[in-house]
Amino acid sequence: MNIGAPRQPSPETRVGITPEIAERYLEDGHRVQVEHGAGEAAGLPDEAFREAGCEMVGSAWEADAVVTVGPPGDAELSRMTPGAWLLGLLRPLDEPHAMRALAGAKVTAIAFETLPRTTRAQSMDALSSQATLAGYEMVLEAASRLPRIFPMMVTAAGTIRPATVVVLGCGVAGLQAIATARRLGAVVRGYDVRASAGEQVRSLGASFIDLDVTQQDSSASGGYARPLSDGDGSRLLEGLEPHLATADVVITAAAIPGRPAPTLISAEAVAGMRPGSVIVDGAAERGGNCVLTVPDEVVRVGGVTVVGPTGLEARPAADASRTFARNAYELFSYLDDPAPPGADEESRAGGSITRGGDVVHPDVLARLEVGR
Amino acid sequence: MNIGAPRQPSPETRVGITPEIAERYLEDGHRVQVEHGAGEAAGLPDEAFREAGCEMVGSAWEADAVVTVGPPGDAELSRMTPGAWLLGLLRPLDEPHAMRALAGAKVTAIAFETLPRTTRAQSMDALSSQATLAGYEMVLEAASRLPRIFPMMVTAAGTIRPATVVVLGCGVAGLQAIATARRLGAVVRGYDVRASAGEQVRSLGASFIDLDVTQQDSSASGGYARPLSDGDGSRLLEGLEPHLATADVVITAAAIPGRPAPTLISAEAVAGMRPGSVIVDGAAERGGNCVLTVPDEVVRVGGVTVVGPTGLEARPAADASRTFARNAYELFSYLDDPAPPGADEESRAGGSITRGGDVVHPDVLARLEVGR
Amino acid sequence: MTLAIGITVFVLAAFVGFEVITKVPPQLHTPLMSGSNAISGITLVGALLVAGRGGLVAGILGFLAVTFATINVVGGFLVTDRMLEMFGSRRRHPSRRGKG
Amino acid sequence: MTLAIGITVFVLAAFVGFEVITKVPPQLHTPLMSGSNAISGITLVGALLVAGRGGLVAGILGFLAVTFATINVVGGFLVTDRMLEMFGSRRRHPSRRGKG
Amino acid sequence: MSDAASTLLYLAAATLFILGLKRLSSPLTARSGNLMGAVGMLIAIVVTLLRSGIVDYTLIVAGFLVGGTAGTILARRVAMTGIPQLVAAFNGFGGAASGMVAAAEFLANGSSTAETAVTVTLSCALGIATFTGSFVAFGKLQGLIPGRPLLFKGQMVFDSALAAAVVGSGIWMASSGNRGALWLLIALAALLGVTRTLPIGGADMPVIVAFLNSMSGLAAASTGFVIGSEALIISGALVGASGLVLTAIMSKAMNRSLANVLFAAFGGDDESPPEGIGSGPVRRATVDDAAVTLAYARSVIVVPGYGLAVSQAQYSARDLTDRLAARGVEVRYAIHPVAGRMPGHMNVLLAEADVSYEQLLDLDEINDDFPRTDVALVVGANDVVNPSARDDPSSPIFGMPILDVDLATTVIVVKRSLSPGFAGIDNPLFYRETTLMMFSDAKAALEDLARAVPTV
Amino acid sequence: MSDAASTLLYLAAATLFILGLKRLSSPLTARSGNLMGAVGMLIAIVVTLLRSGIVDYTLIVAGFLVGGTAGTILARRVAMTGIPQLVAAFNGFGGAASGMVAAAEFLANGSSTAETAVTVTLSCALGIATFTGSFVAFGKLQGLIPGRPLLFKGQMVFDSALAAAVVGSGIWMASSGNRGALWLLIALAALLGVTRTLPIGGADMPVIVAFLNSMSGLAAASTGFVIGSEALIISGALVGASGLVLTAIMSKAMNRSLANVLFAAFGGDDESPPEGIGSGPVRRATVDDAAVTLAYARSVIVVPGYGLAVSQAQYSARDLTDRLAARGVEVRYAIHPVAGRMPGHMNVLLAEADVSYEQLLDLDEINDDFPRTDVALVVGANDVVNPSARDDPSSPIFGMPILDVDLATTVIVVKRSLSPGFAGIDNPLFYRETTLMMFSDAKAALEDLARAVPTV
Ligand SMILES: NC(=O)c1ccc[n+]([C@@H]2O[C@H](COP(=O)([O-])OP(=O)(O)OC[C@H]3O[C@@H](n4cnc5c(N)ncnc54)[C@H](OP(=O)(O)O)[C@@H]3O)[C@@H](O)[C@H]2O)c1
Ligand SMILES: NC(=O)c1ccc[n+]([C@@H]2O[C@H](COP(=O)([O-])OP(=O)(O)OC[C@H]3O[C@@H](n4cnc5c(N)ncnc54)[C@H](OP(=O)(O)O)[C@@H]3O)[C@@H](O)[C@H]2O)c1
Ligand SMILES: NC(=O)c1ccc[n+]([C@@H]2O[C@H](COP(=O)([O-])OP(=O)(O)OC[C@H]3O[C@@H](n4cnc5c(N)ncnc54)[C@H](O)[C@@H]3O)[C@@H](O)[C@H]2O)c1
Ligand SMILES: NC(=O)c1ccc[n+]([C@@H]2O[C@H](COP(=O)([O-])OP(=O)(O)OC[C@H]3O[C@@H](n4cnc5c(N)ncnc54)[C@H](O)[C@@H]3O)[C@@H](O)[C@H]2O)c1
Repeated sequence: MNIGAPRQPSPETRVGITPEIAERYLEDGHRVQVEHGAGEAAGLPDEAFREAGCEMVGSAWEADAVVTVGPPGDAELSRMTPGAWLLGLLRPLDEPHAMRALAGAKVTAIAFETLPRTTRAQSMDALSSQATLAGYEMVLEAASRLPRIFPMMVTAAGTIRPATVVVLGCGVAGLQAIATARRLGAVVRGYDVRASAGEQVRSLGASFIDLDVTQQDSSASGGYARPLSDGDGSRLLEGLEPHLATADVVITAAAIPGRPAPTLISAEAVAGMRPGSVIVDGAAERGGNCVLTVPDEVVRVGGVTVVGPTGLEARPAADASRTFARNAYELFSYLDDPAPPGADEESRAGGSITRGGDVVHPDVLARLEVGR
Repeated sequence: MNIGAPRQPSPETRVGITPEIAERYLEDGHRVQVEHGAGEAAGLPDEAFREAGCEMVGSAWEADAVVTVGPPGDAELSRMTPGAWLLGLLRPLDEPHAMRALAGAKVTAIAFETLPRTTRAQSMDALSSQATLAGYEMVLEAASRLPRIFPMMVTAAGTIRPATVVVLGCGVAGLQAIATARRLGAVVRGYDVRASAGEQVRSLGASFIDLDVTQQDSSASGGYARPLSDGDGSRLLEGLEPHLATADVVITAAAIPGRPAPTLISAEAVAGMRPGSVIVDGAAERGGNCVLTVPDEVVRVGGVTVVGPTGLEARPAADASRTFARNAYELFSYLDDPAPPGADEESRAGGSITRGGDVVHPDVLARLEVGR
Repeated sequence: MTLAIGITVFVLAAFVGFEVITKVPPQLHTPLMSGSNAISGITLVGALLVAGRGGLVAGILGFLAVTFATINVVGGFLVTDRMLEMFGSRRRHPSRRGKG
Repeated sequence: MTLAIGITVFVLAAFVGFEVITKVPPQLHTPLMSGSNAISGITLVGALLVAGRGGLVAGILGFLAVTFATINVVGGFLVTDRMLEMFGSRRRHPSRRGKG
Repeated sequence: MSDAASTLLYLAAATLFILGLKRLSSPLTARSGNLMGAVGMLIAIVVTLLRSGIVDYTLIVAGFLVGGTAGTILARRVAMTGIPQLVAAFNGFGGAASGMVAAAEFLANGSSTAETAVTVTLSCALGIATFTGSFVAFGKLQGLIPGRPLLFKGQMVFDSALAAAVVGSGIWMASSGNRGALWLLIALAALLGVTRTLPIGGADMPVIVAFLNSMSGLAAASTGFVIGSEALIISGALVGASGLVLTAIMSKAMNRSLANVLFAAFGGDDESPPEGIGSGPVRRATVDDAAVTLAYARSVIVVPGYGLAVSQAQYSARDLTDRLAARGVEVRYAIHPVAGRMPGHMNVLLAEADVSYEQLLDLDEINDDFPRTDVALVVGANDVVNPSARDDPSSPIFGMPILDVDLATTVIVVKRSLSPGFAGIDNPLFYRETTLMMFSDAKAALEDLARAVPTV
Repeated sequence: MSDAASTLLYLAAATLFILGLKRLSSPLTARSGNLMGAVGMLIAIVVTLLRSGIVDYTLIVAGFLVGGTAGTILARRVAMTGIPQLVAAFNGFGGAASGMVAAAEFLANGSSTAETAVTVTLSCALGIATFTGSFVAFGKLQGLIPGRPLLFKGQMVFDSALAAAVVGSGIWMASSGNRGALWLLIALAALLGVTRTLPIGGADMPVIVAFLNSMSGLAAASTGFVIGSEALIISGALVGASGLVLTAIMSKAMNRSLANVLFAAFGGDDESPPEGIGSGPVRRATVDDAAVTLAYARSVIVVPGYGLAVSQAQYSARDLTDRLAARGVEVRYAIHPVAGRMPGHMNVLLAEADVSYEQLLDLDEINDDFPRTDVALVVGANDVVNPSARDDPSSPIFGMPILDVDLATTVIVVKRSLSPGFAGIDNPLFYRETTLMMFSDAKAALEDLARAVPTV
């Protein structure tokens, strides 16, 4: 097959294929077409691709299989070949109507967002690989903004107490944030609504905030959290307040797939926080875990700084591209294999959003119904 | 005495007295006057000072002793009472002519920069306390700019190798940078020209770059390095090149008091570095350790990013103010005590720049001679 | 030798027996058992002394005793040695193996 | 008791002596030395048997032997006990001390 | 040879036995210890032959020839796996010999004194019971008799009665000097040896053989009293006592008390792992077993998993591997891409404990090395070492790459139970022949191992 | 009482001695061990008194009264610091008694056989040399004789000649039965005891007393041969052997060999710390000393310094403190503001080893606690614990705040030598009475301590 990696429009810095991964495609007998400058923002010059054996092209959207990072715009879509595969973070649940457009272009779109997160599918799990990087970057963001340092230091100029970091939502990103903050020497506390999160947080040497708002992990929800009842929601907001009041940094990364992010920090809670403290809201793109968050803006309320940076995972563009490209390669190989090991219908179907001109993913269809 | 803490002009974020330290002055029987909004940038609201017992005033320059961070402008200086003490980072060796102005105003100026760095004087050593913070911030700066992450990670999307960080100049700031980079999981190598630096670098678990350009520590130079001969200088540049070529991050913090920073990275060395790698030059204010550095600007050469941020130590404004204020308090108490323990003439005289209308510090005088 | 002295000797020897073995790595459990079993073949000394004494029955018993005790002694020491030989050869080549 | 048996007994007892002490924490070095010194006062048994035998000189020797050995035995056990008493009391109150 | 000389030479032999036993308990000196024992035995035999009192050399030579040949052949021919039962058999012969010597002495001289009567009874009872008991153990180990505990209702009562009868016949023999009593005694003791051994399970046989070895030592000592030989008294007492110590050590290594081993079948106490979904029997390892296995390995690969994180055992892991490395063992860590609960979980922990990056290898780098590795130490990992992902197409995790720890010579798995991991499925690795399970919290286990490794 | 009964009762006494010695080597059982020894002794004495063969009860009662009273008073009255010399004196009395019993037996019976001649010679020589040697040791410990090695030129030759003369007079006595020979023998032995003890330094006296104790045991055993008493043979051999083991243990604890202790003064080997500017004598601690001191403390404060960083001993430090905490010791870390070579140096390291922040206290928080602390463990710190900064206005670091470790009950300092720290000045802390110096690399020392702590 002919596999294409288009150049992503700014501010996206990642690229769907790296030279290293291109070699794998080539070994498997495919051709790889990369748009000029596609890897530039990730520190991957055209020569590197050329050396690996890729064709450098003006547009890569015409390929049989296109590996993109974000969803294509209308112009790009129009260039695609009907029947071609489109692999990427296509935001199928957030922008279901755009999926209609993909179906219209008769491309077979497969979105990473809707792949089942089974043990078997982990190597294709771009959500995890990117969330990991986002978790790390959230801590750097917080550390740069905090008018204090993270570690404890006993010095001749007095003892500097370690910063206290509270992480809300301990999924993949949250756990990595915990690990990174602890590395920098902060005292870290974590909270998540899932029952198994406590053990996971403690397994990183951090302490867990035990509130009685807890959900048993159910395989029905695929390991994800479910929305809370209103009662639980407000109990949670209240229960967290004292912990936020003693924090220097709050990092949030709570999400429920296909829904707006749960609210965990009220305006009152922010008012109760220490002057100088910082909130980094990792859920800004999906509405934010803090009510005051404005995506990509710095909000100052009292002495508290609230930031909601988006595209955090794209900051370490080289590592992000490397892991994303690897996930895409694994997904492609799986789809390309007539009988992949351990395949079941669920896994094979999970990621497919459109096929043969129709939107086929039930969740996307359900959203389109509602929206109508 | 009446002790004043003026508000510092932007971009300075620090303040010379914190509420915590104000209490100590008050306990010792002094009065403390703080300018409105002096602590704002450091997250210290006026109320906090008021609670501690300070007087909030429109101008604090009239006090008997003024604790400033940076040197005063002419307007401020004109407000000062003749005979009053002025304590701060006054840059006496970098701006000797400004010292003349201080002498003209008949203030008794004591600069942290020229205090002897004896074991006994460590609690007044603001250079150390601020350099520590700068070292930490340099790593955050580098980590945010690097298109990679620092730690090693074995994940389902491939193995991410740890970043390699090279630290040049392992004084107070450099050592702290080493410690911080190691905490974040990087592989760290350090180099310094002083012979005792090797053991110190290794005592932080990092490895030392052994080049045969070494100076025996001599008490004559007060534990500081001396300028290198031209021959040694170019041997050093060459010896470092291969280490820079394999680095993802280079952090420099080499300095020689009262002189321009030594050059450690040539343009060729930068050209030989990996695309995507980052140089954080901590000596930008004094000319930079890298020839390409432009203070406070981001220079991109090939794939390499060179930054020379100034005022790094002021970023964690709260901790910087806290430690600076403590240093200033210790210095003040020492000067205020007719017979401080362990005092000798050297220590008492070391910091004094001007007294009774004259510039008295020999090094400053020497520079003024040269400049004339 | 009086009975009392015999008991004295017995008690002292038992003390030695209790103290002499303290910490044995598991891989030596069987060899140690086998070796000490061979030592308990000391009864051969007794068998040598009684062999041929008394009547026919005692005679047969004596012969059997010598035979059995000899099996115990000879077989015991030999088999112990065989076990330990393997172990020794293992320790004698502690050279690291390359990766290839 | 023949000499040979005596030697047998001696050797076995010596073995026991060698094995019975293995690892002694330093704070017990002195008590252990003192306690075993008291045991070496067993020579008192010999002194009891010879006291009063032979002539005047032997008699005096015997008396002195009883006296000396008794000092060794009585004093030895008592002073050992005194040392160990202190030690015991230390261990009996391992309660933590408050900060105040 | 004078009596004094022979006594001293016997003492020399006994001294060699003592030193030999001491050396036998350390791996480095064991072989020389065995040799010392053999030399001691040679001295004892030669001294005896040179002494006055030997009656019939022909008989002796014949016995030597038959016994020596049989012993040599058996010892040479036996397969390594057959050694435990052979030791049991040898021990049985020794016990029988002691009993027979005492019996022959009794037949030749009668029981002149109460003393002899008691000692003859003891020798015969202990010797013959050892004989039959050892052969039952032999049968069980050889598979001739079923390994499971064999017992009948009321056996406890029956055995007690039998023991009483043995004592009774001894008293009868002593009081009457009746030879019939001797034969009765022997028969009863033989029966008792059988009934006391049958109820003990096959897995416990090594402990029982050690115990019977101690008994045969005591039989020899007792025979020493019968024929007035210090050599027998000393050596017998030595073996009797050291054998008991060894028995205790061995049953402790199985986490059992000796009483528990001897009477377990009656009490119904049995060995099941802590709760879990386990689908088969496992081989359990004690700390000492695992420590020896690790300490004497050439190469060890540590495979950490989520359990290591849960118990925060990273520091203990490093401590253990440092100590192994200090012994010259090549130690590396194999990091599976999805070990733990977040990407890079193991890296964070091991970096915290400052395990050097050179020691950390990912799946691709290390997987080919397992077949050439002596020990894979799996600490709190489960799914990432589950061979069904590789071998069983019906498994829900089929197709996931795994670390092939099962190809290592020995696998030691540290976890608290047989519970499954994240994927919720059973792990066939745990039931393999070459896998040793160490049920324990990871941190506690690694600390114990770190303590034990320098001492083995 | 029959001979058999008395033999068995003596055996019981010996058994109590054995068990007593065993218990004496563990802190928890030591006191009961001593009691068992005393009971054994009582049995032996009563049995002897009840036996036939006692000649003169009056003499015995008189001896009991005098000896018992003296022993009781001495044992009760002695100050704790005087115990070592008292033990030496007691031991001397025991040795003398053995020698005298043998002499009396010789005087009463003559040396009937070669055996008795040999044993009498041994008893007298060992017993009397022990007597005089012990009293020299007593004198040195009590300060009556200078503690330093006292010796004259050619003493080695003189001593050898003396020893030969002792043997010679023994042979003379044996061959002639001459009483004069006995007195000569005694005189020579007495002299030998003195000349062999004087050259040994005061610090080594405890080892010498232990050695003399072993000698007096052998004297008792030898006397046992003279008068044909198994009780003496067993107990004497027991004390002789265990005393030797104890002597070896004690000299090892001083990092010396026994030979080194006995002959050091001749060889000129002496104990100086590794190179450094040391201005006085220090008290050195072995691993065991330090481990016991830590393990039995209630509260320990660890003071890390640059040396800990240099040897990267942070993990070992945490390991040690974990084990101490596991024993119930309260452990904290005191961080001096300028410990190490950069601000926060110790924090970085201890955080790396995950020492919890609660355990880390800064100077202001902890300095008042030192007077209430049992042990301050100073690891590679120097300037920050230098009392001259507080006490000596002429010191270049006078006025710098320090951690007042010198106020703790005991200070253990781990460093490689007496070299100074960053400030380049000597540290009076090292030469204090309550300071134990452990000269070693920090990491090695802490690892050794962590290994030793659980075993004491
Ligand atoms: N890495 C990721 O990003 C990620 C994210 C989500 C899920 N996962 C999944 O997590 C799994 C990871 O595999 P894994 O082998 O690391 O872990 P695992 O399969 O979950 O097994 C962990 C084992 O550790 C044992 N354990 C728990 N606590 C312990 C303790 N204190 N001491 C000793 N053992 C303890 C448990 O057994 P006992 O209870 O018997 O002790 C358990 O079987 C994979 O299935 C992976 O797909 C990974
Ligand atoms: N913290 C800061 O910011 C800073 C910066 C610059 C200077 N300083 C100065 O540094 C000093 C710090 O005091 P400190 O007590 O931490 O250190 P120190 O006074 O420098 O003493 C360190 C001691 O550690 C011992 N040592 C070195 N390597 C060792 C090893 N491998 N194992 C065991 N011991 C080892 C050395 O003695 P041996 O050689 O005998 O082993 C040395 O005496 C102060 O004088 C301070 O003023 C501090
Ligand atoms: N099967 C696999 O191999 C695999 C792979 C990746 C992730 N996972 C698991 O999937 C789960 C979710 O991962 P994710 O990070 O992608 O999830 P996510 O991004 O959807 O959500 C992030 C976190 O927010 C939490 N959250 C939701 N509502 C909350 C509330 N009201 N308060 C507090 N926290 C709330 C969730 O519990 C989740 O932990 C995790 O358990 C993760 O371990 C499994
Ligand atoms: N006495 C004290 O208590 C005390 C307090 C603080 C600092 N110090 C010591 O003072 C020294 C200097 O500290 P600083 O950080 O303020 O120094 P600095 O800022 O003047 O210089 C920073 C570092 O640059 C190094 N350097 C200079 N020229 C170089 C070259 N050509 N190549 C490589 N490196 C070069 C210096 O050696 C120094 O380590 C350090 O040794 C420090 O430990 C002592």
